[in-house]
Amino acid sequence: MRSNIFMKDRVAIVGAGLTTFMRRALETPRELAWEAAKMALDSAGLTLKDIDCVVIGSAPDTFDGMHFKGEYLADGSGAINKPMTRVYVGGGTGVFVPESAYWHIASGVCKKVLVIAEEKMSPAHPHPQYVFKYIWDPIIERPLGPNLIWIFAMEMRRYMAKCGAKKEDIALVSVKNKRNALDHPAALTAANITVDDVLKSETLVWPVNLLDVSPVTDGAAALVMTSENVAREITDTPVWVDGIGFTLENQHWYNRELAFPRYLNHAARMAYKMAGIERPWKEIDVAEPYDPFDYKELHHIEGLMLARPCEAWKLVKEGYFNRDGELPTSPSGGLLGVGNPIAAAGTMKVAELFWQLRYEAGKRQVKKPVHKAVANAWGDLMQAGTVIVLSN
Amino acid sequence: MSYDKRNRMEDLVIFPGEQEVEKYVYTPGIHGLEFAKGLKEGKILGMKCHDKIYVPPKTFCPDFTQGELVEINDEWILVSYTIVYQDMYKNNLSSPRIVGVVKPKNAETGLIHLLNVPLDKLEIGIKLKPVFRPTNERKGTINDIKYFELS
Amino acid sequence: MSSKINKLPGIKLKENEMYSLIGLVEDMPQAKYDFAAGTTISKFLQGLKEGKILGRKCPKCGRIFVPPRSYCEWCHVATNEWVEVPQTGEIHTAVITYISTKREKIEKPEVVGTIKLDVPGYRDGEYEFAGLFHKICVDPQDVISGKAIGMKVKVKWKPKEERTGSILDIECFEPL
Amino acid sequence: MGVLMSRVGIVGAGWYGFKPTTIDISFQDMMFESSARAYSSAKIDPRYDVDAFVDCQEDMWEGIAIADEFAPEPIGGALRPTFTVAGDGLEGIAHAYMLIKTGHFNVVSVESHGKPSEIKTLQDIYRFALDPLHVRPLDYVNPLFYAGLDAVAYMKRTGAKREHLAMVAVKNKNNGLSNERASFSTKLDLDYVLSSNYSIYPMTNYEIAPFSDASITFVLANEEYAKKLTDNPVWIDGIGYSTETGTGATEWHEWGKMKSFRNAAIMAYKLANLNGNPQVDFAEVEDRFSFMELLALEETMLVKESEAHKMLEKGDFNRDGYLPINPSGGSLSMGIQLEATGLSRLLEAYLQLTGKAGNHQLKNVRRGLVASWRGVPTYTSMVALLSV
Repeated sequence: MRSNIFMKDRVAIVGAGLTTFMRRALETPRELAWEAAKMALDSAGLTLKDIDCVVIGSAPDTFDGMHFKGEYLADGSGAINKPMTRVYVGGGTGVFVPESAYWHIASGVCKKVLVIAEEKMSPAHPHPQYVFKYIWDPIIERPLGPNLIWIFAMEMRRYMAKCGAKKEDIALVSVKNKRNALDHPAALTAANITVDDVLKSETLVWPVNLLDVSPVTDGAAALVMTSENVAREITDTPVWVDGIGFTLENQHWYNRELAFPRYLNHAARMAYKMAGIERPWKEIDVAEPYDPFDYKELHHIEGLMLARPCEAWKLVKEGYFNRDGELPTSPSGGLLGVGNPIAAAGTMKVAELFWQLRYEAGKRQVKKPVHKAVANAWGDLMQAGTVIVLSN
Repeated sequence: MSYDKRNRMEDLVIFPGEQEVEKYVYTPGIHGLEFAKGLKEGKILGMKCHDKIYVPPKTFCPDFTQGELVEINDEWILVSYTIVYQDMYKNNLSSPRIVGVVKPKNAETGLIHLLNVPLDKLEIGIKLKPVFRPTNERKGTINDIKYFELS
Repeated sequence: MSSKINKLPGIKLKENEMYSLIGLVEDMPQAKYDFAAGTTISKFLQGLKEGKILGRKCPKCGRIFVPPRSYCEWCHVATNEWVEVPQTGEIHTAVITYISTKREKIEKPEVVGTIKLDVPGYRDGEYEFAGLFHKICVDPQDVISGKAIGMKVKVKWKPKEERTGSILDIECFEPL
Repeated sequence: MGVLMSRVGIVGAGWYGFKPTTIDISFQDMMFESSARAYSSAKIDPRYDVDAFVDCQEDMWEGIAIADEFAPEPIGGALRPTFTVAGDGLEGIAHAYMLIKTGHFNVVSVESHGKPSEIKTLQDIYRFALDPLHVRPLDYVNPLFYAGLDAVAYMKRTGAKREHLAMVAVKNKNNGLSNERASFSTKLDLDYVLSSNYSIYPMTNYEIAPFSDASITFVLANEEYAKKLTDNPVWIDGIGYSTETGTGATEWHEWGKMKSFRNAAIMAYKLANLNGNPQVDFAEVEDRFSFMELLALEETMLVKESEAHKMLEKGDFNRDGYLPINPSGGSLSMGIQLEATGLSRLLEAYLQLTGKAGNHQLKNVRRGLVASWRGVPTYTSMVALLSV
């Protein structure tokens, strides 16, 4: 990869939309996509006629129970008679969809792109977690009867062992995010809880308790992205995409050190390089690290180089990542507080940064002035790192 | 791999697998719920978008505005048809299925459904009517309509 | 949004409300597969049946991969040599599971984790290593106290007559 | 000026398989085989020279809930910028095209594979793609009925007869006899087709493409690198893809037409600065159902509306005709490789344009068109315009 010195047209986000995050929605998946898309278009002051390309993101087809899920969502995503594509990097998809929209626009092929992320996890019975059995290698791993939470617990245990963090230190992230989510209108699991509540909740796979984990969720999120010229016409406050980064690690996750997310670090370096950021820990004002589990936010803060390896858990204790702290993380409430409709959750994070950078986040607006922001998502078997850097 | 592939069948393992859950539960959606209620009552609902009518109602119009529900009382026209003689594994079906696209005369779109029409009468443009199952057998799904037949 | 909008679209349902919806469709199409293991994994499974753990060596970087691959993911060249590797190693990470695949409570908690095998070809402290993901027969208390992390373990095989050429031919890893 | 104006070229291709079954090799190994051949033909080392890797696959075809996990290792993309497009390989080519056009990426590889022989319940997997509320519950048995509905409406609209559909099968099955990738080619007379039973009216089994296993990899580069890497790059003058409607609203489809082909073609021609018929020397177009070849030719504006069957009758689409169509034998001869099907057509076009098509090489071809559909029950199509 090289920096493109010829690039004249920047890429902007000009609108965002979100459905409520729910345990069970009446809406079909395509209706959820439509609701979010409609809101995003309205917020940008555009209609569907203005859109020339559509990028869809959604995680496993086995949640919604639809083969060809991208094709299924097409009409709800406004893709009728338009170029439509679905990109897919597991849980990392949510942040990856706007990244893909970036190259649709930066290449000059499209001018106005509708970005849709949707997930309906409730159709799968008896429990959506059952679906995760099929993400494992069918020959070497599936016969052991794994549950998705195993792999997270293993990573968390390794992080604890290597970095000296305790369960109660990590639980602080869950407390912070669920509290932040109280101000979010889409939130599913917002609450005022204590570290003790986390430690006393049901132990699923030690060291992971129920309140360490984000919930099963139905929901959708959408963005409208345009080229610089179009953005200048539409709005006075576009949010710019300064850099994108994405990496896929090898599939053999058990052949790797689990304490540090190398997959994310490589993606972050790619995005920072494109954005011209040399010292992310100083230059980034607000971040939305991916937090399906509480330790995962710490892990990702370190991968994004917003804290030194093994130091994020110490900074949480000091309130460094609170909304009024030095470097607010997950001011939205994150996946732990707002909910985790896999792909839609990542796009929700990008939408949150969009609102933060326009000072439109209302009660959720962070205290400090904001100029540069970063969001990331993770996916697959500890493999996919997707990073987007935004500025106002 | 590459240069040392094996060709003795006993050296090669085939490992069975699946990607199933116990079941999927699909909610009918916003307009879908009303459509389902209508079917149970022996009615077919459509959606009016500006001046055009779409069947079945799909909550939003192609231009993303929200449609309005209307009851369809038109006669139905056959838009296209086919006859399925075999399954995908090329086994002959004991009874071939006639599948058609049927739309109300004044609507833009219509339903995909089974037809009960003699083969020699089968032609694009013929007039059809829905045949509902008896009230006590209706569940609010597309199968509440048994098939379409000549009107 | 966001300061302007407080109500977002979306109609929530409770579980019983969902099941009583008119027009609800329940369905499960069959999704069954026959995965071809290919030469490399077939031979690995055959090795397990014989009580051996087989690795495959990259001619370019010298890493020995367990489980074996046909190609080196770091050099993109075909691996060229079968190596029987030691059946000992250390626990990289371990956890205690109280739930099954379907998220039901299980009676007796199990310990699972990843094992870094004593395989040559890797630098000390390298990010990558050869190893397996499996069950571990240690006291759950050792997982909580941290004693288990880094503990030396060896393979505990199933009795020979019960082995079928599967990853389950290894019963678990047990302390050395 | 610089990179944005730079063309995008194909600098290498590799394939493996094209057999009805491949039980000797896992899908990952098959991916490695095809990518190793592609990188070798482009004379590059993927670990150093490729800036991004695109993989095209769908979970339900693979039997793995996040098949993306298995993408990076076999194609050389581990710990590198790699991602999956849940779509046909040609959509992956479109992504690569756009990545290169941003100026940030010099060399991008695209892999797609299909291993339908591993799917025990293919009919059910197809059924799984249908709208669960309004279509899936019906007792139609074979989800390919969608193609029958379009075929009947197409014939009514254009006046094409059943014999014309059979002629497509005869041409393509015979063309395949000189193509090493055409496992399903056969010497075929029109009578054999006309005298066999319908499978899905109005088509017999000769006219419905079977399935085969394959992996195909392409290496794309910007103009500067393409010229450095090879003496005979194939330029992608334009690429387009379009979706007519969602599988949750197939009722909105216009029966007997394929607007997605038309819109994809318009997009591709626009990127190539062309308006209307691109005047190609040959084309590899969709033919998984025989009528689709005629429909695709009309919708991509290569021939006039309702003219395709007349030209076919005159022999215009034969290998020695005025506009050779599917010289490879198409999907009717090579089979459907699930998401790799679009790339199987692109591969043939690439080989023809570089003069490497062997026994079935066409003479003096400088410009070709590829058009492919994602298959039942979707209404998504892709078009690529190539030249040397």
